[in-house]
Amino acid sequence: MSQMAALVLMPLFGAFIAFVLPRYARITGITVAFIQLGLALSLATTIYAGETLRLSAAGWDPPLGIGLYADGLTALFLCLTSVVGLGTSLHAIGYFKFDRNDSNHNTSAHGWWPLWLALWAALNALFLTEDAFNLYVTLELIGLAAVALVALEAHAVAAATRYLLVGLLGSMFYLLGVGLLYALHGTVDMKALSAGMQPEPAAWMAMALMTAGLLLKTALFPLHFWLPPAHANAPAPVSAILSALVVKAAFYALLRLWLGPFEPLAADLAGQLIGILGAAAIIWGSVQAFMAPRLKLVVAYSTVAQIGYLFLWFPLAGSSIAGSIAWYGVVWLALSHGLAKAGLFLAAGNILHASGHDRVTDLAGVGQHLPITLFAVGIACASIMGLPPSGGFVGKWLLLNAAFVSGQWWWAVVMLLGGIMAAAYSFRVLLHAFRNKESQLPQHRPHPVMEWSALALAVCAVLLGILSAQPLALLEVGASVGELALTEAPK
Amino acid sequence: MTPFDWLFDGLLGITMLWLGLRAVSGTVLLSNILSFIGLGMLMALAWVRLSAPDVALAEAALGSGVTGALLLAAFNRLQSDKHSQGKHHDKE
Amino acid sequence: MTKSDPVRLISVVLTLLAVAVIGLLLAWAVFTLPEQAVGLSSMVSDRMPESGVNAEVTAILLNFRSYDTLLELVVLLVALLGAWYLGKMHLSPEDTKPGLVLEGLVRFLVPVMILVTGYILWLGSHAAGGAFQAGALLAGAGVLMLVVSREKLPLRDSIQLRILLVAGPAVFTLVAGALVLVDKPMLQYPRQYAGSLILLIEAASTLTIGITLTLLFAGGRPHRGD
Amino acid sequence: MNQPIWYALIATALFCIGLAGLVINRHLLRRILAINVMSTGVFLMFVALAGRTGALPDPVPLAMVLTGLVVSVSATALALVLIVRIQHLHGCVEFPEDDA
Repeated sequence: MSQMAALVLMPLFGAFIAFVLPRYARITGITVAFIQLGLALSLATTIYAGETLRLSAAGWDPPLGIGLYADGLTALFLCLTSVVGLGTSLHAIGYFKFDRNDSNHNTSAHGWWPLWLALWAALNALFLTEDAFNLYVTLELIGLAAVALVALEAHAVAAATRYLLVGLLGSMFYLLGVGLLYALHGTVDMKALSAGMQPEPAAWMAMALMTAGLLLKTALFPLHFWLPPAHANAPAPVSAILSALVVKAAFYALLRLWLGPFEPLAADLAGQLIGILGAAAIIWGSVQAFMAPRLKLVVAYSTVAQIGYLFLWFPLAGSSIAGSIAWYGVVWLALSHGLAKAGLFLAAGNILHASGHDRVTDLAGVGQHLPITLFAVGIACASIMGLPPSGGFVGKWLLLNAAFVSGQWWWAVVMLLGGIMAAAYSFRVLLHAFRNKESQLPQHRPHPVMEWSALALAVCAVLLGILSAQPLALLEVGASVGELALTEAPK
Repeated sequence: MTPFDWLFDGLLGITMLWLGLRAVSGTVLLSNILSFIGLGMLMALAWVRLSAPDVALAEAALGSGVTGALLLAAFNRLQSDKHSQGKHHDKE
Repeated sequence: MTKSDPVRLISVVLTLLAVAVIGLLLAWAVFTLPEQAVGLSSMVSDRMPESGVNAEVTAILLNFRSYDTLLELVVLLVALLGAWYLGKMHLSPEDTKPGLVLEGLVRFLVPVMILVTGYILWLGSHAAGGAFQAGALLAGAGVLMLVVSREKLPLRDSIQLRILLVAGPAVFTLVAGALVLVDKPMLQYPRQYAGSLILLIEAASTLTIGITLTLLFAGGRPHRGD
Repeated sequence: MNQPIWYALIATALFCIGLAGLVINRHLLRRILAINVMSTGVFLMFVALAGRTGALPDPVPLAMVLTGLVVSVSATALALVLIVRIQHLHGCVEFPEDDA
């Protein structure tokens, strides 16, 4: 129980220390990161034993107070956050250090730790909350911290501002929906809301507003326009956090709402519509990724495409068996995409750092000088393409299964097409990078920890496929969709 | 609710809408900002009407006062920056 | 950007149409809300004696839903950090010097405002008021001082200033952490200390809010002091 | 129609005005104002609907509005600092890409 409180309070306190005593910011950040991993794992172990946890923040039970709740889904997202968080924090040691003379990078080196730790606290708070209004506060906190992190890169200020305005718009939609829900039910506790929800105009409106706001924050096509500039221009560790965790947080909120309060309202038509947008995101994002001139932009558009897969759950959720398979599938995709994409962005950052640019056509020589980084790119791409035995493969395989079980085979076509296109943009990058070049050594050699952290995260994405049995069992704890019908996940 | 109450609420609401419109339209930036500050003031009044005086106080202080001060400060900064840069043409 | 091309006109018209549809749907939702409203009024008033304060909104903000307030203070801090790391604050040199009258007025006003801040803060436990209103007022005093005597304002980047900037959320977090350590749910105040703890948190938050808003008004990070 | 519903309708209208203003305007300061008009509408909706419960309004939505106000002031402050920086870098207070 106390892990739940500590998961939020500890990074918060770390953020304060990192701001007040910048000299100790790095050691504070790394310490907090390791402790967070321990806390998340211990919470996961408790839940793995089969019980879901509830905690009343401030000791007042909902609906008067704010309820915190943790089940298998929460635990997996907390673990994802702590693994990605630790890897990125380690990477940041090297990344935010180079060039002590450059005053801009010095500022960003100081800004990274307090903002990132505050963001980490907000992410954990979002995963743990069971209160629709508290969710709004955590969303805003995540949004502002993410924007401030993007703005650490001087030339990304415009992208950061666009990101901020879009995030605020999404929050306003969400908050108006919360207001309607409170007017209807006199509570914002999601558990109580789930029990009392009835189909009526105000409830539909609340669902539409909150879903629209969160879709904007998740960057579902065609609301994705703000994502590529922000993710591609931010400092590499920030890009990794944004793509791996921040976007997933909004998706997590959607999952919680659609499986909780909005479950009785969910209409087939709305699900199909969201599914079509998801399919469009896969195609559009992949095409853009293939054409993007810069490596980080390729990776950012790949995020747009991969987010599309997550929304294929909505049209499949209608039927019970297919719905539960699809649910496990998208959670798996979200987790493995988080790990793989974090590794990929960190690796892209290393390449940018070493060669001073990340033009895809000029990547020749990377394989000679940065073999570990290139290996990380390859492994991460394998998971994003969905090659066995990676976590991405397990997720896509489950989702394909769900599409066939429900008889909606056309989603399977989109998924396969998306896989082929992912292979296309991945190999475009890899082919350029593997070319040898008679060349000088790179300008800046990345710190070894930068290379190894990228590789470690990419390897974790593959491990998620090989060692999927326990995590899948963990996901079943407290899941409202029922157990996974086919437990024979491919090895 | 007396007819006077209705008249008051009706006028207040319509004035708020008018100020809201003026805050986002037109070509004079300063009048946009001032309209928004006025909207905040009237909003506080509306909340007093809805018997919520404590949030009305907060709206007057934060929503109208602090936000207004921040907006005006940013406006000043934009203007003086524009003058000091000089060469850029004004897109307004 | 006064392009009057048809594409822009069409997109404006379409936007207005879409917004009108959203508005009509919202109005429909508002009209169909049930007559008999439900809420937490009675639950709040039942629990007031245990809350440690007498004003309902303060009880909700600092006791029943204090977790929201903690995160909200962090939101304010993060907004400041965003401005802080974007660059040093620059006060534009062209500002006209204020007249003697204004300066004298401010010398009189600022101490009064600080006194009233304390009063509003204290009032918060009984009636309309509390940390946020008080903090806004304190910021008002700070802004006045900033406008009039820009050189003399004791805002320099120092460890003391940084401590003040995190004081509100840090005290809040420390209280929460201490309660977790003694095996209470986070932020469940012991009954007899509830009032004092709330006052402590509010006082720290008022200071933090006031200084933070003043700095945001000034545009971010002050110059380093010696 | 009664007093809370009237104000709730005003809130709806303000939300829509802000939304339209956000999409249509190009100048970033005006866009920030538009978002603030939207949030004003949302807060008015909370307060108005809280007034339906009886003589005294429900304090819980009022407390939420106070929280929301601080969040919105914070976000506005950050946005303003960012647009001042944008003008400094790009010479105008619009998104550079919008010109395309």
